[in-house]
Amino acid sequence: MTATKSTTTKRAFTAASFDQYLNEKKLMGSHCANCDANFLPPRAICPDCYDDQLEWVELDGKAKLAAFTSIYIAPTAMINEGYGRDKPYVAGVVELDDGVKISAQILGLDAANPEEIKIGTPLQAEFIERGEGDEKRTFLAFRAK
Amino acid sequence: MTATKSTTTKRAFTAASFDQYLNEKKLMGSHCANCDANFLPPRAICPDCYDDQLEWVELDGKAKLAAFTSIYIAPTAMINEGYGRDKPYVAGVVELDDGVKISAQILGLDAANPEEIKIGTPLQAEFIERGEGDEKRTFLAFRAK
Amino acid sequence: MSKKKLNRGVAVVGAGMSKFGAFSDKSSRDLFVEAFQSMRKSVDKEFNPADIETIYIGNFSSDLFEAQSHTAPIMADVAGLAPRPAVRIEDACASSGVALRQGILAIASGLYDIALVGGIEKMTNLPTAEVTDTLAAAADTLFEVPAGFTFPGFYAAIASAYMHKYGMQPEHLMNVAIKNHENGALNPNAQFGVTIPDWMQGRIASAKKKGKPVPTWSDHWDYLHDARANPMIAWPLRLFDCSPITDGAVALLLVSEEIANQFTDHPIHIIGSGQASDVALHDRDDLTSIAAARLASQEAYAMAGVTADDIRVAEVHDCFTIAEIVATEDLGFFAPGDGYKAAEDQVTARDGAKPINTSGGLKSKGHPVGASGAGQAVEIFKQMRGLADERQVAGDIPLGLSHNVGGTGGTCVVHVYERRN
Amino acid sequence: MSKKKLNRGVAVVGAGMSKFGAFSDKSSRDLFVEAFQSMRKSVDKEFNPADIETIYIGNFSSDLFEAQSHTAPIMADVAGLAPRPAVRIEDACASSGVALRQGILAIASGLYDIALVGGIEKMTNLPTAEVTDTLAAAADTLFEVPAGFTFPGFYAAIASAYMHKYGMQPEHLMNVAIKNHENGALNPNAQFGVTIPDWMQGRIASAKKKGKPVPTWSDHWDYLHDARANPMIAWPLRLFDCSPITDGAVALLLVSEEIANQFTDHPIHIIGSGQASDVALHDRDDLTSIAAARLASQEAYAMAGVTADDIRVAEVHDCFTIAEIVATEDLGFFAPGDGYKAAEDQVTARDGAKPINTSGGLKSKGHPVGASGAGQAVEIFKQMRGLADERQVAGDIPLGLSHNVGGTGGTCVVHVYERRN
Ligand SMILES: [Zn+2]
Ligand SMILES: [Zn+2]
Repeated sequence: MTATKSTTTKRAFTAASFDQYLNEKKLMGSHCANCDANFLPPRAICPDCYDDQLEWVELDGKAKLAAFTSIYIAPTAMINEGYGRDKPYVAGVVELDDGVKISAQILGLDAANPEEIKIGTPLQAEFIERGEGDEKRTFLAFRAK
Repeated sequence: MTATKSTTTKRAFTAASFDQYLNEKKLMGSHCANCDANFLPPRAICPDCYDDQLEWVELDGKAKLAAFTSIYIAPTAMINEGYGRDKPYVAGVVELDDGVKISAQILGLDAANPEEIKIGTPLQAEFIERGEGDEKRTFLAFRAK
Repeated sequence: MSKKKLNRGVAVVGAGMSKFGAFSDKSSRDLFVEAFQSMRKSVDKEFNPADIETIYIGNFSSDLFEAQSHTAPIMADVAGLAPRPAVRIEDACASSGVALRQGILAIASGLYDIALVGGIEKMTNLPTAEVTDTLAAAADTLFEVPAGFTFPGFYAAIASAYMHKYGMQPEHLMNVAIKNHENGALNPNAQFGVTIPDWMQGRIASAKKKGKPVPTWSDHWDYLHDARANPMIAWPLRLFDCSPITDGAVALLLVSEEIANQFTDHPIHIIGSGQASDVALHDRDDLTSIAAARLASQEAYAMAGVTADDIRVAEVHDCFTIAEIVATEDLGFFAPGDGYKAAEDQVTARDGAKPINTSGGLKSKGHPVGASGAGQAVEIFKQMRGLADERQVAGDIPLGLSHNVGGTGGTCVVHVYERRN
Repeated sequence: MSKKKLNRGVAVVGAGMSKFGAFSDKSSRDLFVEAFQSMRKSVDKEFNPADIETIYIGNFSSDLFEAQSHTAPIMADVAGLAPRPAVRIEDACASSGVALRQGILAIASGLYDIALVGGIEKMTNLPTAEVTDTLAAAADTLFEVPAGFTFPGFYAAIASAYMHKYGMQPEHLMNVAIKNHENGALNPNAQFGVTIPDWMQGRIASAKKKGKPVPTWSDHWDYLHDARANPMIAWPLRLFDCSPITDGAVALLLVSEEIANQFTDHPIHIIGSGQASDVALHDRDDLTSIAAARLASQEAYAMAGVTADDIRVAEVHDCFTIAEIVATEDLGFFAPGDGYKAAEDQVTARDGAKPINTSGGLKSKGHPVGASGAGQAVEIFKQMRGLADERQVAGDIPLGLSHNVGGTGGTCVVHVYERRN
């Protein structure tokens, strides 16, 4: 377990807090001390013991690819980023060394040759900034090492 | 009963047919011969005898005001028509002489002085065109006589 | 109407809610977690959430408000309740009143003993114009919306017909708003928990502080007549005739009657449930009454074996002031045309003969549309157990009622609650 | 798992559907009228719609597709059924499978004897990109959608995990599409009721007719490998691995077991019903299986007292080809990792040992998402009564099953049907 527990100010276990941490280039999950379990996205309630006295935990972002696809028909948000039929991208389910999984865009792989992509590929979390001004937002991605 | 039964081609009893008739400046309802009842908007199934062999019937648009309001906080579609806080408009429930009721914008009344508007005011159907080109569409309205 | 009966009795043994308000940093799932934890605290005896067997979530349109559908399993997930079945119920503003009813039917079916009923709505992400458009989606998009009708507009039209028939004046509507804010001021979960006189004083104080011209309202009636303080929305409805745009969530714990005492010594039994639908507003015979409310309450009374007069407290659907007046008639509390007089005569005040909306109602407590029906049950649960603190109605409350309307009465659902010990 | 039982038995005595397809001139209410009339015609004996007591409508998102919420009372209205209670159920693509289950619970509760269950979706108003966005609303908008996942993308990721674990190749998926189009070609209500070889021949004929270069596909496998004829959507899923965008509606008539013979001598009894939810895809232990489907089917089998081997025909949720393969394993028809081999070996063909999706499935029949689950029941009803015409499975069919998934398995609902005479 490479995760580091946060002992500072406690933010609410919400998507907004998670995004705020992403803006600070931190990948944060939550941790149930009762069950010694991590949760990503952060949960407010432990689904095993129903305790709500969880703690924030910073994850080091080391991971491997658990499942993936190369997307050719993109949603509007990704079309706006320049993706689509002529520029597919990889989206994947990522398994972190900390024992949690998350969905993310996967960088550093050849999206046009998905049959060459291997499940189990080592990955590292990366923070992508998209949008301008008030619309600026940090997205979690992972890059093949 | 001033309604005229249509004996020509039978259109489906749908909102699209109703709108198509509006484009032709016709206010069309449906009629159940079993129950001698008219329906506006047109129904495909009679709610009294469950017959579906209804007929189109043209209504002459003579009506009176059954209920109304003067709207100051408008939906986007009406804001786009120039309505809003500084230019309220009247929307109403209208009772036709043919025994049916419908919702419609009411013209020819002083929307800024709704307390002067009388329920029972005689009205006549009117067809308003809005939008340009492919977006052009005919709306049903009623005007105070 | 046949006196329909359920195959098993059902009781509410827990009821909680998030604070209602505008919370830019919270999604509906965050609010639901708050409501769920609040519900857990409300259960008197030991309760393990893992014992919950099925989940019903009332929600009007997270689709349009949050671009999120399939909300029920998400709520199950954040409460740690997957893989239990999770069903979203949508009946506009009656969504969670209907969800409550489905939870009751699920237990009565014999399949489940313990059901979680939730309600959620997260409305304040959108600008007001888009909220107006979204609420209009609860009306008939093909035949009502093109007429220019808004949601306040429909109820305003009902008010016009009611005024015409019974001689009510727009001023009479203000009695409802004043009363509900008086109640809501005593509800710590209310979005606008302040009386209208205090609201007015706040504006005067604020003007003084900022060195602006100090308004010269003689009293709160004068304030409510001021078109700048209380602007027209859809005549005769002004701002203070309308419930606000609200974020909020609610959670109720329902169990079969036989096991209720495992959770509490004071279960609130649901002895009557009724629901009805209706056609578009323009297609109705009577525009001064909500037929679905009359039918739903008749069904609920018949199942419960009680009459309107037996009800001691009621939460009714006051999305607009006129809606409360009409509701109190449709429920049989007052004769048609007498509802506005009852409001004027304080009969519906907290210390009146028929206290209505002691929670502050949708008007003051807030109206997160998909959560409002379940929210009514929270207030009834508290009042009937004597836990409503400062706003507690005096005396014993053996019977309560909730009345939840979707759209302009396209749906109405009524529940009758009984306390036996 | 405890063997849960309903307090009363329930049977399907009528089942109808609109044609599935793309109908620019029809709203969801027009399609529902068609389905309702089709259901009425399917009832063998006399049936007065006025006897219907309650209504459940499955619908994913008329909110986003048609700017119309509060759809249940509107459907009640157009069928002439107001003021009966009308409830909309939303569980993404499982909406009407879950609506069916709620109809069953409503009858089992003792409150009703006759329930109408409907499903509607009107999807083709929107451009494809907006449909893609709307379907993504069934996933987790906060944590899955920002990753760039689309709805095909999720199932593609499942396929990648499955291929990795079991050695399946993308070509294996094509067996599912080929079979389902063979079945759908015999279903007059199917949106794309044409076999893939015929589809290919149609394109060749069209090219010849227009004087364009004539494609040189050697056979339909060659056609499916052509990136221009069968473009990649989300690797390894191509166009022909995906169900289409569809408008359609369905209506089912459910009654309590005791009165079923008033409507028909051949009621189809629903003897098992199971439903489960799940967390977001990334949060699951096993990405090669839908846990909610395993749980829902186990619950349904236990209630019915049958096993997977007893099922003679099944409609399973083939929103994507990989979904059908995984479903046939989750339902216990084949061992994990054997589903793709069963498809390859024609075991799931109409004349195979375990006919799957004789209707054409969502792939060929079409996938109006909120109507699809109820649509499965229509096919089972027809097959079990011997009314499936050219696509009728040979021999006696005492037991059937439907399997309806919402999202990527956030919801799954399974029903087991029995014919007794
Ligand atoms: Zn724990
Ligand atoms: Zn008739």
